[in-house]
Amino acid sequence: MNLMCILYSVVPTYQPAQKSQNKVRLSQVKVFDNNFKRRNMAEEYKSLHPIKYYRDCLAHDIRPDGRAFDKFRPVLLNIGSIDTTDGSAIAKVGKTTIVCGIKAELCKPKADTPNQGFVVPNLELPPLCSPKFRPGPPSDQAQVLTQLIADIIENSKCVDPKDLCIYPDKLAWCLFIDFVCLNYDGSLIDACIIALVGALHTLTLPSVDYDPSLDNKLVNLEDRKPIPIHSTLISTTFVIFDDKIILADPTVDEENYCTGIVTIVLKGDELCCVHKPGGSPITEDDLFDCIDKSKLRSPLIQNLIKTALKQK
Amino acid sequence: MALCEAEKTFVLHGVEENFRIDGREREDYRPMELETDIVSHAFGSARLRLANTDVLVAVKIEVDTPFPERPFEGKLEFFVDCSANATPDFEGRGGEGVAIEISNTLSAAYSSPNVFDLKKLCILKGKKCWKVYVDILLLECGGNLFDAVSLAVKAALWNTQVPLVKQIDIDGNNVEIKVSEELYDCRKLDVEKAPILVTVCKIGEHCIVDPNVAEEQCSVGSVVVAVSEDKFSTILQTGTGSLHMSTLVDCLQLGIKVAQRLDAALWDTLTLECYTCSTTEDESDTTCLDNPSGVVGGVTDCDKKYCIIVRVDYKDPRGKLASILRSCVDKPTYTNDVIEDETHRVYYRSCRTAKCNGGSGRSDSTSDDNGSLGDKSTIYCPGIGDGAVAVTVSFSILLFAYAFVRYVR
Amino acid sequence: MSKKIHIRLASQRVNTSVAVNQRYPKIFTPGQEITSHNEFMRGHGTYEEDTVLKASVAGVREQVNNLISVRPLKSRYNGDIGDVVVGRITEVQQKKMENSVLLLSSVNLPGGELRRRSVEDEHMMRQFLQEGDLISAEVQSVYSDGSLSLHTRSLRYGKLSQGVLVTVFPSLIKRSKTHFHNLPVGASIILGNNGLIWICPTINKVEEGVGGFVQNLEEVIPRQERETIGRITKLCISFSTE
Amino acid sequence: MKRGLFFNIDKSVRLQQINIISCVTMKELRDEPPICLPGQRLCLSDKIYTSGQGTYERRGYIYSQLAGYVDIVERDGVKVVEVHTSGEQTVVPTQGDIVTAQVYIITQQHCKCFIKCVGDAVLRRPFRAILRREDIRATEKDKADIYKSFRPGDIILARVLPITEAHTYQLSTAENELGVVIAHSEHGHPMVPISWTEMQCSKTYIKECRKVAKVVPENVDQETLKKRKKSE
Amino acid sequence: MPVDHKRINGPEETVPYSLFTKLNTKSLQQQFKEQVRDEKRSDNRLLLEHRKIFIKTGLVSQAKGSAYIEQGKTKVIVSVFDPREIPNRTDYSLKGEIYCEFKFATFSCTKRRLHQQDTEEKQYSALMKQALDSTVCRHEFPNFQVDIYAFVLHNDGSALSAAITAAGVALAHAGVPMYDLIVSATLGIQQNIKLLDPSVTEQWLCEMPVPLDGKVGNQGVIVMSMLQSHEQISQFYQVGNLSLEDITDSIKILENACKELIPLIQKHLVKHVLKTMKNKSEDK
Repeated sequence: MNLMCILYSVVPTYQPAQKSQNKVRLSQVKVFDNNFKRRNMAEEYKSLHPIKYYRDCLAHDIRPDGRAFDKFRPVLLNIGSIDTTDGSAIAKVGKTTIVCGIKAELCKPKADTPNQGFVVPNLELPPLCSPKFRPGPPSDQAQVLTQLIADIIENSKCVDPKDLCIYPDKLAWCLFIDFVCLNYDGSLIDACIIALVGALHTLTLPSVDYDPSLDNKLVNLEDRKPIPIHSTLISTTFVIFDDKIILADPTVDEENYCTGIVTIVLKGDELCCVHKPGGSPITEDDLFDCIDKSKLRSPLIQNLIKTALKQK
Repeated sequence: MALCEAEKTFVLHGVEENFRIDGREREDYRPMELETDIVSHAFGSARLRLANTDVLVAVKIEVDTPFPERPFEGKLEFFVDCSANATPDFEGRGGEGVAIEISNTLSAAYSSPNVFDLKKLCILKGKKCWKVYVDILLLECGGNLFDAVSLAVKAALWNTQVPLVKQIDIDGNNVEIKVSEELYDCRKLDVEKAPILVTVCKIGEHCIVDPNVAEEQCSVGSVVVAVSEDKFSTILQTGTGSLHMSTLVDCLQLGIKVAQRLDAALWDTLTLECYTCSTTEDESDTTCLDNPSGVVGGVTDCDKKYCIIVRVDYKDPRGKLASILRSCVDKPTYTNDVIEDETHRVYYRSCRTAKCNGGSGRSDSTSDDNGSLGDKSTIYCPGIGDGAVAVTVSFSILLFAYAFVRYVR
Repeated sequence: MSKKIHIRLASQRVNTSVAVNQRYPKIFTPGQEITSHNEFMRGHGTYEEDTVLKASVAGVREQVNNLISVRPLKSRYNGDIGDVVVGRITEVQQKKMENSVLLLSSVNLPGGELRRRSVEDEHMMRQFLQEGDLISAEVQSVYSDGSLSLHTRSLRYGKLSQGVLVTVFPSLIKRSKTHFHNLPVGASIILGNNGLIWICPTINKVEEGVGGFVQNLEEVIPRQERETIGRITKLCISFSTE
Repeated sequence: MKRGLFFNIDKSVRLQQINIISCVTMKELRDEPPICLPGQRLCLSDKIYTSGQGTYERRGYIYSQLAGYVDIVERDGVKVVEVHTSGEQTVVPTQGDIVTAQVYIITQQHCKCFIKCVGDAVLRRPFRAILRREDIRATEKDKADIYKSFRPGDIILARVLPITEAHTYQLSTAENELGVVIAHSEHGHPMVPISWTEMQCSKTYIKECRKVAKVVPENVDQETLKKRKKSE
Repeated sequence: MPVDHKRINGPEETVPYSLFTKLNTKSLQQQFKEQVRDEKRSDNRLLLEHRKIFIKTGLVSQAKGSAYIEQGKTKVIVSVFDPREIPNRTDYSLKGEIYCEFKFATFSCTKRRLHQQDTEEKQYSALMKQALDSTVCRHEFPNFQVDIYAFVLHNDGSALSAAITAAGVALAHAGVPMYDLIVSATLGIQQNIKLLDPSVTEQWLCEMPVPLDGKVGNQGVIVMSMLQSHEQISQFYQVGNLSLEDITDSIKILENACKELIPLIQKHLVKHVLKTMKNKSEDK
């Protein structure tokens, strides 16, 4: 299956209303400084005074990429295109691209949880995806996000480690869920969670005949079964700009210049996780407003996942 | 060290002239010096000096489990350590790139089973195998690292003694191995086909081999070839330049030709030519005693360390030959000795140079001449031995000596 | 013959000593007693312990009247005013060019201002000299930390053109009246006091080739001269390591 | 620099049959600029055509370095063949370029800046640069004072001096058209220039000292600046 | 091995399940025969036929230039960034540097790979650098380095070639001055059978001697990168056991393969240029 053909030629299943005339020409942004009337002035202005540039834009009730404050970017999902994995998906939220690949290996369960397998998620932010990352060990951001995803998976119980046990105390599956960011343009968690759900739905594991007396394992590659998935997670990110304006589904620049960030993860209709790592405070009303907005978005994403699965 | 444009031009014109700055022709190597078996606690070792390039290789062997996907094979691993003493560039992590490049190239060169058969290192399928660690220490860099390292590695592997396995105990999943305790109960690794690396360096329009540091800087690009017998086991382009297709083929041709010469030279040095024959008093043919070079098939390329003579004479009649044996061994019973019993006198003679066991055996003339071993002061004048250059040396000395003041008067 | 590759065993090494006579001077090692007479004065390379004069470096004893000093066999180059040095540029800076006199121990001796005339000159510096270029120069002054200030004001000094550089121990070069020699065998040699020896084709006096900052890259040096240069290079190496 | 240009390419290339893909004429250029790709042979290099920006010369021909379009500029009777990228160009500041920089640290002797734009090209990654006290003004250099010329946060136009050290660029504002273009007063309000040494806050009307750039009329841009420098 | 505290680690010892499948009793010869039968390969290609290539630029909007390549099932993404200061370097260098990093995704191969670069990936990075060093006009950005990152999402053979080709396109997309376009191709050799652009199984089978018709002979894999209009080879890497004739033949085959790839790359880049020019004129 040609992965990018799907990513690019098929009309995305979920596309928020957005017309091209909505797009702000950079040159329309009003610039106060007379000295700056050169060809690339808007771009230069953006590079020199990014925060002011944003304020000027937002004062006109529009975001630099032409979206209204509460509009989401189009989401694309492609599943099962990497056949060296046991389950894989590629999710795009606007330009943010996340590849999720799941590889299953066999291992011995931990002594204190003999009937549980392992789920090992890791998010990789390679230097490829953005100029702000350097080669070497994972950045702080990657570590924080990895832990957040691990917590979300564990708390939501979308995969039950008990389902991954083959023979108590002897043999279990270990799912290595690796996320790789290919393009970092904000709302990373949203894209990760969509990719995760997509990949989990395509995940199949071969059946294993285990003989505990001899410690013999025999894997039947032909007999592959999906694992039970207990819930569908949807995550939505908002940023708070200048302590008052709330922007949905931020781009990387909006994330950089904002004063606070909130990520809301829903499990169906239930609230699963709210992640707000410091920054400017958010009022209760605003928070509920955000949750409502994510609730509205949730069925659309679920639909997208279903359509993607059907297409496969 | 960066060269200036003028120096580069000088080197370049020299290559075009087929008279390099140290007097060599394009296909000439600088003389080398090899020492084997110099690290006592290693299983095999070698040290090679090529002008100012100095490489020490030690081989260590351990018992290991084979890779699950290759149950029949042992393991071979190369590790290169770039000492900061070798060149100031290696300070800190400066040598890392070079180290990885050399070790990767060696692994690739030794990867084909036609070149080095890892199956011979297997002890028990899927359970036990030998793991050979080849540790390469760069002591000094004087150009042409790849070639020097590959020669030293081959010599060290040739020198390596793999202990013999006496007994294998299998108990369920546990396997225990007993290694022969006898120190000299070993086998050698089969390294006859082990690859030799040759760096062919392109300077201007010509290709040269064995570049020194200055020449390496002038090169637009070079090709490292690993040659085993008449086949390439690895080819790697290095340097920052690109090569035309025909140049690449030229380089390969030159590389394979030189590599075969180099391999032959190394083999000549490693192996020891000894007379091998024997005769007893009952035999009428005394060629072995009087003229060992006359014996048909009486000279062997030994891969042992010593040529020996064991001569047994009667005490009565005094000096009458009972038997004589010319041969080669790794460890002579007596290096140089005369042992007497009631009836016989036995002469043991051993030596380490080619065809040195040709004497009568009575005198000590075959003794090992390694008195200069401890003297490390000899240096190489690159290209010395090339007739054209050496002839007029004495003439220039006179003109020139006044320029120096030697404290050692 | 030349196509043959020579690999020899270390055990077959022969010592080729060119020394004409075998008379060696007495070499003192650090800590060795030189004299116990206390009428002598303590010079460089010596120290006094229990009224006994001992050597602090490995070298030969030198005596001037009552002053005893030990001259080390090998030592770092210590510059003196008026020394001729050959050096390689390691760094070009705005106001000065660092001239590292590369010793075997690879110690960088930052040299001082070579010249400074105008602001334009500063900016053009890189066009005269680049990293890696070889120059010959004279030591102008020595700073207290031992670093040298060089100058190239004479036409004899300047950027070096085609030739070969040989590095020997600085102590092997004797200070003499002239360090520039045109050898009758058809080559020129500059004996830098810092142990760097430059060997090049005969310099034509009329041209004043070395002076200034021009290099002739087009000129092809004929085989004959190359051979001569090759021989001298080897001689230098063999003399220095004997 | 030119000499070492092809040092890394093997010289023994056999001359191929001459095959000039787009022997461009001025006429063609006006309608639709021809597109070219890296390594594409553009035309012969001779007295009429010389290699310009985005191209290189090799064995008597001019080749393109970039994927973009060909532009021929006539300068002093010589037609300079240039290639411009269609997208953003990858540039690093070189000697003589006019750059836009932001001041971030000032000391007695120099101020440190980030170069944000080179000519018209906006950089994604800023480069570090340094502006020394003696390079602020063209005349009376000794009277210049960093504190009276720049403040952190100011946006300045400056010219790149010859590069002498590996990691930092040296800038100069010793021209009338160079100096502060955007500045904010201590209270954070934008300021407007009132003379070549002073700016005034648009809200509080407090005057502050700056080395102000002479306002260039809108239609005079980089090109003229460059030309002027050349004629000097 | 030290524990990686910056990632979430699974249990200490895990094994891929593929080791416990029903024993693969097929001999190498049989496996090879399955791949190549009557001059046809398992995916119906001819021996010297390249797989279909799909290229897309601009996928990584955060990077200066980027290219995504699909060569059969092999999927590689490459991004190029603006020149930046060379870390840990203080001396002046006339030429800029190229920094290449080649990485396989942990899930890109049959066997799971680690997050850290292993020796193979380091070797491939070095080969990529070798290929691109002579392609980029490095004198245009002295004292700076251009970062090039290649990431393999799915490895189905010839990943290094795909990465080098993609890197060439990404560099052109980034507007980095180059002497020429660069393309790369891989050739697998098993005795007298030469396989262009091998899949991962074919590549694996060419890396060891397979007895065919009862004899063992030459085998190897060659990766070659070319600058087309100057007919220069900028990178050449071979492993295995091959004679000089094999290699000269292979060079010719690879040269032709590279020549066939060039129009494809050119077409794509021209399209890209036209598109951006159109966008630009609209903006004005």
